[in-house]
Amino acid sequence: MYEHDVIVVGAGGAGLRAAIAAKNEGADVAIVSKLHPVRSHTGAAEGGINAALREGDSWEDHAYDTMKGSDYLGDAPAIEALCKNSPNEVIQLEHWGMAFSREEDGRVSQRPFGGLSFPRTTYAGAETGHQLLHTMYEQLVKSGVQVYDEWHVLNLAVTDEERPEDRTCHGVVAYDVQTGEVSGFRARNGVILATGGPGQAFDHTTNAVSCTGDGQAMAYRAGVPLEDMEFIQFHPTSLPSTGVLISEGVRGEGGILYNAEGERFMFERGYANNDGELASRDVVSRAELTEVNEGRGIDDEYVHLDMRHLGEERILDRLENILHLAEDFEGVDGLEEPMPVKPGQHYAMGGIETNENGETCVNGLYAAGECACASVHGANRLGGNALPELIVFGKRAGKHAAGAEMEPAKIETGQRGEYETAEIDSPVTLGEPGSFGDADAVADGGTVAEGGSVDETSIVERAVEAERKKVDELLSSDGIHHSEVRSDLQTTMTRHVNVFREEEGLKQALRDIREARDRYEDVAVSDPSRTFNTDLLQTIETRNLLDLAEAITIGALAREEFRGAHWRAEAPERKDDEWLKHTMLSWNDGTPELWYRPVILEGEDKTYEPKTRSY
Amino acid sequence: MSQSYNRGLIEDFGRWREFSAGMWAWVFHKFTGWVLVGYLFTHIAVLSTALAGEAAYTGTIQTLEGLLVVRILEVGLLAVAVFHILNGLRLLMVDLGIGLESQDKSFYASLILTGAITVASVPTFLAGAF
Amino acid sequence: MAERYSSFQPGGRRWLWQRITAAFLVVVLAFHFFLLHFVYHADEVTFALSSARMESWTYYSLMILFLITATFHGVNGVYNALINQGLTGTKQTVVKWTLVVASAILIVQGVRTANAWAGISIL
Amino acid sequence: MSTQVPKGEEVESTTDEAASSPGKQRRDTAKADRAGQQEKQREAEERAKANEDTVQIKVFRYDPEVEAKQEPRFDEFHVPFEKGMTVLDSLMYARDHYDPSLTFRHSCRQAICGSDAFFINGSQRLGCKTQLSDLDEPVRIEPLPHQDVVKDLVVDMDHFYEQMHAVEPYFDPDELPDGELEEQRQSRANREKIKMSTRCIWCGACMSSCNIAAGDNQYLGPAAINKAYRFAMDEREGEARKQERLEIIEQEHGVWRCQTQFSCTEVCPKDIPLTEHIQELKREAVKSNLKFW
Ligand SMILES: Cc1cc2nc3c(=O)[nH]c(=O)nc-3n(C[C@H](O)[C@H](O)[C@H](O)COP(=O)(O)OP(=O)(O)OC[C@H]3O[C@@H](n4cnc5c(N)ncnc54)[C@H](O)[C@@H]3O)c2cc1C
Ligand code: HEM
Ligand code: SF4
Ligand code: F3S
Ligand code: FES
Repeated sequence: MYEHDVIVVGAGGAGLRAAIAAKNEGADVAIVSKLHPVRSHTGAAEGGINAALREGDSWEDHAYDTMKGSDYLGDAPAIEALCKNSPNEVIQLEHWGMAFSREEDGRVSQRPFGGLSFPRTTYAGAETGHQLLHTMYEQLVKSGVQVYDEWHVLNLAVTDEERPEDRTCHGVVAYDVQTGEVSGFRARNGVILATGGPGQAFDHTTNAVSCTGDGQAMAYRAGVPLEDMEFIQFHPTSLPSTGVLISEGVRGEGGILYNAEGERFMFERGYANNDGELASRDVVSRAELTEVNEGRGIDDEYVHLDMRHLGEERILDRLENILHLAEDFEGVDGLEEPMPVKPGQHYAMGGIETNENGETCVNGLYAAGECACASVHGANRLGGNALPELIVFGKRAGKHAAGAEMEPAKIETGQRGEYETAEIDSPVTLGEPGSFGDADAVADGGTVAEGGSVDETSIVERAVEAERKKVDELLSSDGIHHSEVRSDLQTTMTRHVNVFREEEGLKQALRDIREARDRYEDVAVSDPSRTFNTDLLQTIETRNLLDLAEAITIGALAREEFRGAHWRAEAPERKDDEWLKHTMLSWNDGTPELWYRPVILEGEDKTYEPKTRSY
Repeated sequence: MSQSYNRGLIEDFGRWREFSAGMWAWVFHKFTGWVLVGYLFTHIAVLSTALAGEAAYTGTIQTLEGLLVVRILEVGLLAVAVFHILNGLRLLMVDLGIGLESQDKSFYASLILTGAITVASVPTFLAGAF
Repeated sequence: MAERYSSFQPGGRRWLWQRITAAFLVVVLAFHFFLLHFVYHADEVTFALSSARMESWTYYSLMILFLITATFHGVNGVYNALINQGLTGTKQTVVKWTLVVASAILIVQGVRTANAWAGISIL
Repeated sequence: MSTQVPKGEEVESTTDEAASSPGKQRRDTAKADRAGQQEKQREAEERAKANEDTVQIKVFRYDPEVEAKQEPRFDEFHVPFEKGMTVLDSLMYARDHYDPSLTFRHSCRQAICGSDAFFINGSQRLGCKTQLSDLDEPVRIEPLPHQDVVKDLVVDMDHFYEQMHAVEPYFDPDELPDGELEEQRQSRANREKIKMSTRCIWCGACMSSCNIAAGDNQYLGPAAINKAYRFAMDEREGEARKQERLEIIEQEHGVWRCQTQFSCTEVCPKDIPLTEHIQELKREAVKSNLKFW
């Protein structure tokens, strides 16, 4: 058993920032991550980091833009915390040496981005995430935080009081990928989840293979509610074979989308008569899919993004990177042919419910980054708002966990304060009704001990035992390979819970997920090795994806309106009277329980009035 | 990280065949360098027969130079020296940061030049050996 | 892990000298080859001829310098190559001193030969 | 340095302890499974004969812990080919359809996480960035040379990380601006100068391709030197720090070991001019030393 004050799970932008912050508060911090820190998916971010740095701009404007972008589903205290702290955090990165792009006068460059009223996106070429991740890892090395890399966290060690709000998290259980050892990590002060998004629930995503939402699934099963899971951002231009992102910059420079019939469909089919290709992400994604669904897609799968008319010189000057991406990942020469593109899952707005200090409703359990939902993005994330979220909320969670004096949070977590419960209209039984392994919640990865009656170390030990058993079971049983389950799950998610959602499709998805869950009962790991058993780990990740896919679908089915990234055929309009509330999902002994919490639109000194979202 | 470690198949399989220009240049430079030091030592050894007197020296040299093998070896030595010089110049340029992008071309150029110079000097070297 | 913060920087100096000697050797070696194979032919070498050249002080000093630089360059090159192959610790020290001794012998022997030609009889 | 054999034994002991009873059963299952896989493979091979659109890959296999894999070998897989398919795609296909125990690191699939540098057809490349259509068949995929193999295509990266950490790879300015919201100024030219060096994704391809690094375990290696370059050349750090940085890289096993083989520069998937950076640091070091002469 390892022991530290603060255990940070995950080493992307959020995890690194949290660890550094906790260390600066004097805590003994360790990072446990299934990948070496520099392999985290934060490195893939291209565009930039929003921060109101210059005269003429203000955090209030940034907050306004963010609230509007969120389609009024963001919580004002979280949004204001983000926008107020972002400038300091960005300058902190600069002081840590991050290689930002520069102006003539040597100051950090900023550029305009979709949905922003001021060019406030700081960036480092088209590799902002890479620079951010590496800069922070370097500072982590400097600060001497202990890193357990290639340790896959399997579960949390949480007490099992009746109400999640009374539970406490005492650590995590992790699997050493290189040796197959299962060990406990006790956290004296707190555990911070920073495990990134659940993109792999979809078969076509810009996210990494490692983005399996493990932290969300673990927290969910430990009783922490998942918030607004139905809000998934789909990016309209990703390469069909790999999902690699083709930046919005191509359309910004004048790239044109064509269907199989050679029509410039954004205009000719009337999807966006004013903005055409430059309409917002969700609009373009829906247009592309409509074309494909109506038989005008190329190979029944994608459309063409053509930039040849821009001329070689301009392309080389501004979009050189895109040429490499198309060449390396699709085998297409963007100077000679149009590039194939289709919508791809890109970002999860929802996640583990937290307040603006990163706390969840379980004591000692924090979450930050894409896996968390303090609710800054609401129904739709603006480009360039995820990276500031990592550093702002990563730092806050780290400080809080290390015991720093902080302003109490305004956002409430768990079933406290104002909330309403609801029924789920599902065609099948949801969740894991006492099926996986033993029938009790222990084996199911929920909670482990009678509240308070045992000491903290044995709570962690019990969790370790439970995980050891699970691993052994997976290794020794005989059955099907998880990849079959995973690919079926991904297929159904992309087919039914994509940019277009309609009741019947969502219900079909729930049926398919039920079936996938039932088949998962029979999975086994065929690689018998304890050394670097990726088969085992992916099998475990698939379980997490099942839980999250189900949560996303339940949310999508419940929310009968069109808001931000979520669109419903039955109700293609925003319904503020009914739906200015967060979708919350709690795992109640294996059964998902749906409830709602009102959105907080009251900011520090103003209230954000919902307006039509038009640009 | 690997000297004591034998991966059988991997370490020797297909490695040298895939060497790039810079690697070959390194291999050749190393080889020629070692030949040259070797020669330097023998050379001085041979020359120091002069310490044993005039006749001994002239005798040794003329016997040696009279042998065809020695003449051919001398052509080899020239090739080795020329390559080492030319590639050495290439390396000096590299050290100064000049022409790094065309390092492969300059390597090929040294090879070709070495060949040309060697061939051109064969008559002179072999003169009187037959 | 490589050792850090050595205030002693032999690597750097030897590296630089390897370059300087190389630059010098280009000229002298080319001259040497040219003189002894193209101006005079190999089959014509005699003690007398060598002697005649050595008696010129400039030629004599050039050759001594040639000998010293070539020895340094060659032996240092060999030493480097061995370090590159991972030679460390005692072995490294042994090799280093062996090479130093060999170089010393080489130079001494070379100078004695030159002296013999030049008619100097110190050694 | 290390060899894989003792490591393998270590692992064995944990296994026995943790899972002794299911062990045998497991192995039997694995056997049965393997038969099934062979079936699938045979089918694929037949398909290969009938249909042009498959690619044959030969993958290095080794697992210290599994009896059948203790002796390194190559396995062949026939993978259906699609336009745009990369080496990584073919590996994932082989794993998901034929042999789940096929092990390799990968994550981003877009050449940014640096997990999947392999030795592909005799050269260090990122699996995800290498198009199958650019390679001769059969495509031979091996773990990075000069690093210990953990299992199949997974190598031990610890030594690489150690070397990276040895150059004090973090920004450490002599002084910072007073204002909390005030940034340090950096000229565009200076950012341009360090830009390429900041692109390193820690894939280890360069180190694996360098003969010197293979021979001299203490050699910092091209990636670490490049990291040092990234900071030494950053004008925001100041002169005092730069001197310290030069001292680190000019130790015996620092820059001087580089013999300008250029193979690091050639294999770097991020096109970083590594040799150029190393050479520049050598000159910087000489210059700063000359000051004291
Ligand atoms: C292609 C792309 C481009 C983007 N561009 C931008 C942009 O321009 N601007 C912007 O603001 N945002 C952008 N985003 C979004 C943003 O990059 C991500 O939301 C953000 O990087 C997520 O960071 P994170 O720290 O939460 O998670 P990640 O960086 O994904 O890190 C997750 C970490 O958790 C670890 N982990 C996961 N599971 C486990 C486990 N079970 N046990 C142990 N460790 C675990 C992983 O090892 C990893 O270290 C982009 C996203 C993508 C995919
Ligand atoms: C004539 C001009 C010469 C030039 C321009 C030259 C150039 C060089 C250079 C630049 C190196 C360094 C390579 C490196 O460290 O990367 C080198 C190495 C070497 N040189 Fe020379 N050299 C010359 C003559 C000689 C002579 C006459 C000898 C023999 C005495 C010699 C023997 C060596 C040896 C042994 C090495 C080391 C090779 C290795 O890496 O193993 N060189 N030379
Ligand atoms: S320098 Fe290039 S090859 Fe080396 S680790 Fe970095 S990215 Fe990989
Ligand atoms: S391959 Fe090695 S020798 Fe130098 S130029 Fe690169 S570090
Ligand atoms: S998978 Fe990330 S670099 Fe290839």
